[in-house]
Amino acid sequence: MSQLTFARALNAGLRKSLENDPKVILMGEDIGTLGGVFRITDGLQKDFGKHRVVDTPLAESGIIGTAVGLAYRGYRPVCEIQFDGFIYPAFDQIVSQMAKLHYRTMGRVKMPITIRVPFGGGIGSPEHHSESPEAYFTHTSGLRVVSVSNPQDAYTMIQQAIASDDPVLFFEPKRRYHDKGDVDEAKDLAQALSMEKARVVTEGKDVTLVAYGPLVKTAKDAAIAAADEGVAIEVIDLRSLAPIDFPVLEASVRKTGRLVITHEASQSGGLGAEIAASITERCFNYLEASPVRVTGFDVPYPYSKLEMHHLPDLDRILDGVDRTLGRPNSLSGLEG
Amino acid sequence: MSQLTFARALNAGLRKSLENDPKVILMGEDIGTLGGVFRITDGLQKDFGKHRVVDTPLAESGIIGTAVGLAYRGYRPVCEIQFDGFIYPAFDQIVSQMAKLHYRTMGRVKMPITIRVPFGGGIGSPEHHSESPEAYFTHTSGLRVVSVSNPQDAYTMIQQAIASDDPVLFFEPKRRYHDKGDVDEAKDLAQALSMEKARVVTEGKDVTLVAYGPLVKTAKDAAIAAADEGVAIEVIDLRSLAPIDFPVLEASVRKTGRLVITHEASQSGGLGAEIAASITERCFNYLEASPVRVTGFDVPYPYSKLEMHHLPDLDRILDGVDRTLGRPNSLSGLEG
Amino acid sequence: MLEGAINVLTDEVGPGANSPGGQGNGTTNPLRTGGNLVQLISPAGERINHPEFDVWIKDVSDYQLLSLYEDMVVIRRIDTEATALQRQGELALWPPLLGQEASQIGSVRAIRSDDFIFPSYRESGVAYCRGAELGEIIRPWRGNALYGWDPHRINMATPQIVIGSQTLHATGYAMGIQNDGADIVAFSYLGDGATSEGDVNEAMVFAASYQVPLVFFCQNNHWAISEPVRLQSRVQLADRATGFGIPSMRVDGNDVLAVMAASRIGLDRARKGGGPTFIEAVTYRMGPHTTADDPTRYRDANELEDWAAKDPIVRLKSLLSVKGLLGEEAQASVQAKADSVARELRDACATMPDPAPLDVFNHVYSTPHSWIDHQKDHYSRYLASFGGSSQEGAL
Amino acid sequence: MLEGAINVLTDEVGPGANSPGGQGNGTTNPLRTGGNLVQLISPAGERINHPEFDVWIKDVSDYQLLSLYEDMVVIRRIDTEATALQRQGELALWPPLLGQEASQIGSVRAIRSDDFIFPSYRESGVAYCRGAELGEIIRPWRGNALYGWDPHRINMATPQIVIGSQTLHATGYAMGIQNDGADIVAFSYLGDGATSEGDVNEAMVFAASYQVPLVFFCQNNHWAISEPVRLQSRVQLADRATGFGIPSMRVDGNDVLAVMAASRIGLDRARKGGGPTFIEAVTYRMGPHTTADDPTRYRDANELEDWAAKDPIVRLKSLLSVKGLLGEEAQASVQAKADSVARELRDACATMPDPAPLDVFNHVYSTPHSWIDHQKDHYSRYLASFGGSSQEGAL
Ligand SMILES: Cc1ncc(C[n+]2csc(CCOP(=O)(O)OP(=O)(O)O)c2C)c(N)n1
Ligand SMILES: Cc1ncc(C[n+]2csc(CCOP(=O)(O)OP(=O)(O)O)c2C)c(N)n1
Ligand SMILES: [Mg+2]
Ligand SMILES: [Mg+2]
Repeated sequence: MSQLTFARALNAGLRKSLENDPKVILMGEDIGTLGGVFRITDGLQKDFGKHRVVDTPLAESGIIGTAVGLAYRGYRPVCEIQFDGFIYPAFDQIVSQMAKLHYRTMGRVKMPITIRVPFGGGIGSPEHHSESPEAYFTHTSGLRVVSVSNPQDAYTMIQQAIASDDPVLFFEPKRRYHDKGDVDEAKDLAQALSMEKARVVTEGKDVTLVAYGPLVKTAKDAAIAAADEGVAIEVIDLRSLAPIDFPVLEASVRKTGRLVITHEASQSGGLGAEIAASITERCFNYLEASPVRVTGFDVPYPYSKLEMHHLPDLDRILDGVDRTLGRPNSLSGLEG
Repeated sequence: MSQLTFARALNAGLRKSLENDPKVILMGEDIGTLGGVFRITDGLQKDFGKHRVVDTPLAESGIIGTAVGLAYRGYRPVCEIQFDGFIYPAFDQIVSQMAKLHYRTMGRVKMPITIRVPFGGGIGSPEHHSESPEAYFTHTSGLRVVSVSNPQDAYTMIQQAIASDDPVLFFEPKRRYHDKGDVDEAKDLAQALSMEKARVVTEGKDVTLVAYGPLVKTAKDAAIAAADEGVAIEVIDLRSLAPIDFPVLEASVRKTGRLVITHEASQSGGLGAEIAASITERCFNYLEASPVRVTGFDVPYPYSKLEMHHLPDLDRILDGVDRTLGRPNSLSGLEG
Repeated sequence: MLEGAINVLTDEVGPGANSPGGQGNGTTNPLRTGGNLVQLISPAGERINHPEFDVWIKDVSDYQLLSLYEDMVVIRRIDTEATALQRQGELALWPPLLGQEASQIGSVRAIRSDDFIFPSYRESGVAYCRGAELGEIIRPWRGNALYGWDPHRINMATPQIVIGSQTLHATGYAMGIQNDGADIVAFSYLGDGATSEGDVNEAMVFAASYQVPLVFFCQNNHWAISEPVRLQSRVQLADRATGFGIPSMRVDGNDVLAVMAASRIGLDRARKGGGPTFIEAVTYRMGPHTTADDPTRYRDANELEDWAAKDPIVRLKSLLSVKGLLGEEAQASVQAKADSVARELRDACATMPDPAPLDVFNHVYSTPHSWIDHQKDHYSRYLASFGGSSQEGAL
Repeated sequence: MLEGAINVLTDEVGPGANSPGGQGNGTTNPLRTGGNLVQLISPAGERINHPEFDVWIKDVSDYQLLSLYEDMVVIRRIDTEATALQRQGELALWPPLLGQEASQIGSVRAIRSDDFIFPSYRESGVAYCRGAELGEIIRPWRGNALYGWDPHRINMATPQIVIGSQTLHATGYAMGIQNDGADIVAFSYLGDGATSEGDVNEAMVFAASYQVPLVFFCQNNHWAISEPVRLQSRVQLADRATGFGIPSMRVDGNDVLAVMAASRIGLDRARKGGGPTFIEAVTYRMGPHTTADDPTRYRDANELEDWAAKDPIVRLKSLLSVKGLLGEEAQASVQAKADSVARELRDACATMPDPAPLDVFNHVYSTPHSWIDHQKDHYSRYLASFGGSSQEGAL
């Protein structure tokens, strides 16, 4: 067990994958000599060579498109998209090729590609550097989508994603890169919790609070704050965004009768809508109140002096919790 | 009043816009001499010239990116994307540029661009020709998204979309292109129902059924079939997919207490999730049952011999209606 | 070197020799594009000598020449038959290759069976020669599957409909070949319209940067649906590649020998570590874009006539006749082959099994997926509610 | 024409003259790329004669030369000051232009005020000369707005962060100019790394196809963050354009006169209906990519030293000194100007008003939008629940 930052844990996980499988190949802009703008691939090109850790030309569609070709040839490419906002030029190769090739070929061609995306806001960046595009991918059949919230999961799940025979979008909460946590590097991957399972991180009986990636920490903080006021929040770290582990969510909501979902992405059409809709379908008779979404607004990601307003924080989450509980909240006195 | 096909109604609407505003300019692949693969722009280049109706090189990002530049210069570009599945190469220009420029420049630069997308399945096409990508855009702040279901709306709303100072994604149900309907070409645009309003197309007191684009016709057929069995379905044609006209939906659901949403797009993360979540938030105490979604499956659009299974049809919609009513249905005997 | 000469057969051929001057040293780019169209057989069917290209086809025996002819006749027959099947409602759509037989046969016959091909949607002739079954070729156009053959069985990817996308896949595959140290080559087909797509240009960036073993084979058939090639480019398409540091050739795409020679030059360079090559095969789409298209709306009858005079099959036939290789017996044998392939195609169509409803859920993922499983279960229950075994039977 | 000569000053200049041979006629592409780097001032500060380029700057008076120098000194000072403000925590980030002063000033001073500029994020010097206020230039980097100036006021788009995206906007704008029959030009900046993006290549396709009035101005500063330009291209970037049928030039980007001459050539061609031009200005990014970058991780100190010897400001200073134009008084006046601009910049930073919370909802759409209105209303209610007027006050 060692104390590692999120970033080092990812680095260690990538290293392990490179060591274990000669078909694993890392690709991206500035990932070689520089080790990536966030240093996630630091030192890997030096140790594994330029053919395993590949600096690519500045072309995102090219990165994913060539990864598809490498997968055709039996490789397991791990692509870094430098920032969330720069994944869109690759959108066509992701949704029309990477996601569909297994279906198209009736399983004859596998696409074991992992796309790593540092995502989300909160670090005072300029435009296009703080986005949360996960809902575009959770709506795309053929992809698996995960997001990690702590160094241990970062270490384990990056290896699980790379080992998956299906394409995986791997969302890394960039504002947590410097957070430290215990990481058991010796842990057997086969023993680890499956990448597709959600995890109850704080137990509670009053309200279910679902979060993923950067907001898991905020959600845990909210649970602590709420406990002081006598409200027991059950925090669930979603981990897999597609498919979502509904059984775990269902079990919790059947217990609490109340659901709050939080994410940084804009509300309309965000993942929260899917969770609210599905849990309402599955637990209608158990719900004491409508599921509540605490999310970014329906605006393009704003400039950094306003981002703390856009991003859900502890207070806004607690306001959402109050809404599900019918306690005084921002909408008190209004209907709905 | 004249009887026009959907396709001719669009053609007439485009012609009107070209006549009324010299800044309107049509762009796309094969829209000139050929008049588009669906003949929507038939005859327009001949009448308005090559500089108003522009055949572009085969590059979708190029089409939208140059439309952005034209908008900078005060033009109102109307871009045709040949088929739904070919919009993805333009995704970056749509979400990072067209959608964000007004916000980025604090309103100094307007983006009055309309993107016309023939969408949806049911015409026996090969891969990439039958998709329903609307949810990618309804989740994108800065865009307006509409879909039309009949020739009159096609005629009116294409003009409203072009007249809008905001960018509009305009989804045309290609399998309805040959359907005929009355079109009042003399109708004053200022008098027409706003593009953002939903419309109740069949009144009913038992179940609210929300549809848009190609499935409005199917929904109306379902209402007729259900009436025979004594169930009064209220069919709402959404028309605007972003923003959604929730007040109209709310009023209906408060009356019926039951909601079914149908669309061709895959279920998870589709527009149905947003509608179900929002209506649950707004009408929780009025709902007698969980909102039900009747949609395409979470699979890539299948080959044509299977598409009738993927696409919601009258029977599947009625099964969904039965579910909200607690009548015998495909899930009878199961929980949820 | 002469202005406009093809540089591929000069001393510069071979690994490393194509290295451009590099950045910032002020030297002139040593690459040349083939301004002149290389032709080894004239439209009238005469063999034209071309010292640099001839060496690459000097091993082609009379027998082989005849077999190239047979291939071309057969794939034209496949095309005719499939078009007829579409007209009869047996196929939903068909993209004809009529007129492009020399481009397809000349290239595919130059490719080794362990090389890997990335086609567009029009390379049915290539697929046939590669060993795809006739049923596999028409299956997607009948709507019975998204695609037909197993890419790993015939070393050829399934048809690509998204224009230009496959060129990046080919580039990635070639990166893999390079990593593996294998002596095979990735071979990517593309159309003239495709050259405008960002992906094709990014493919050239990657291919040139890593100097991967790859041939870009562009069939300039003069049209992208209704758009003439001059809308995509005001200069020759072969010129595009040199701007990326990729040597290029421009050959008569209706001349099976010129195409074969050029393909061999590109393949050989790639195999020897010399990096990518771009070939522009100048040909003509004599039919409609697909069976859904009506080319009379956008092109002159005259143009079609001009190109009919350059028909690739007629041309090779003349050459064979002059050489006395196409006697009655040979002619009859080619005809018999074409007839039998046509029958086989029709049979494959007639006997193709329809899919079962629940197939819609298969192969989305390679391992179980809770959402799909849930929906499949739900839908099978739904189908069962109508009674009977509809989810298992044919539709 | 001589091998490697720039063709832009031959008889071929002027509307229509650049029309390439067209498709399929077998002629050789008449375009030439500038293999030789054009230089009008040597690194030692000597004026080099160049008959073809000289005519384009012969009107530049001593006074104007001095003012170019002043511009360069001032924008370097802006850069230094902004970098300092970032180090002091006043700016969140800053992308330095250090070393690229000649490229920026030589180009922007050639552009007419009614021409329209589409920059990347590094053209702060261009923006300054264009009349952007200093506060407007730093506002986005302080996080007080997404961008600063009104594009329509100074005929310059806001900085573009998505690499290469702006080249398509410039192309579309130029299509608009063409439709309007106006005699203005769109001018697009881009980096060397940007040339790999699909968008930039598609921009060249459109620009060439429609022959729009546009100049692509590529500052090849040798690096795209940590990636050397040779990873993007093995041939000179100017060569890329000729593959699209766009004439190109390659000039010393640290030579303000060479840059100005080239820009004027391109602008003049565009204005006269001669279509697009691509200029590669060979320069060097002497600072980090941004203030968040540490270039010592990926590049040699030697390289930096080499380029320091080619400093664009030192070079112009030497020329001015030799000409006797940079006396003490002139020197002092330039210095005073730079000092005052630096002070103004610092003041603009200090006095910049912070946004109000509810600004987050403004300008998403140009007309009311129910979702936004709903959320704005909800959030203002939420803020009010904390009491006070927080939604109106500064943060
Ligand atoms: C990305 C994309 N955009 C548009 C289309 C629609 N489309 C299908 S074929 C075609 C023309 C392609 O022309 P070309 O590349 O010359 O190939 P050809 O059909 O002549 O073989 C177009 C525009 C598509 N399939 N993919
Ligand atoms: C589409 C996209 N991908 C990646 C990035 C991240 N990024 C920012 S600047 C940069 C390098 C750009 O290099 P170049 O074009 O040479 O311009 P320079 O910074 O040298 O001025 C990269 C990769 C981006 N901004 N946009
Ligand atoms: Mg073509
Ligand atoms: Mg650079």
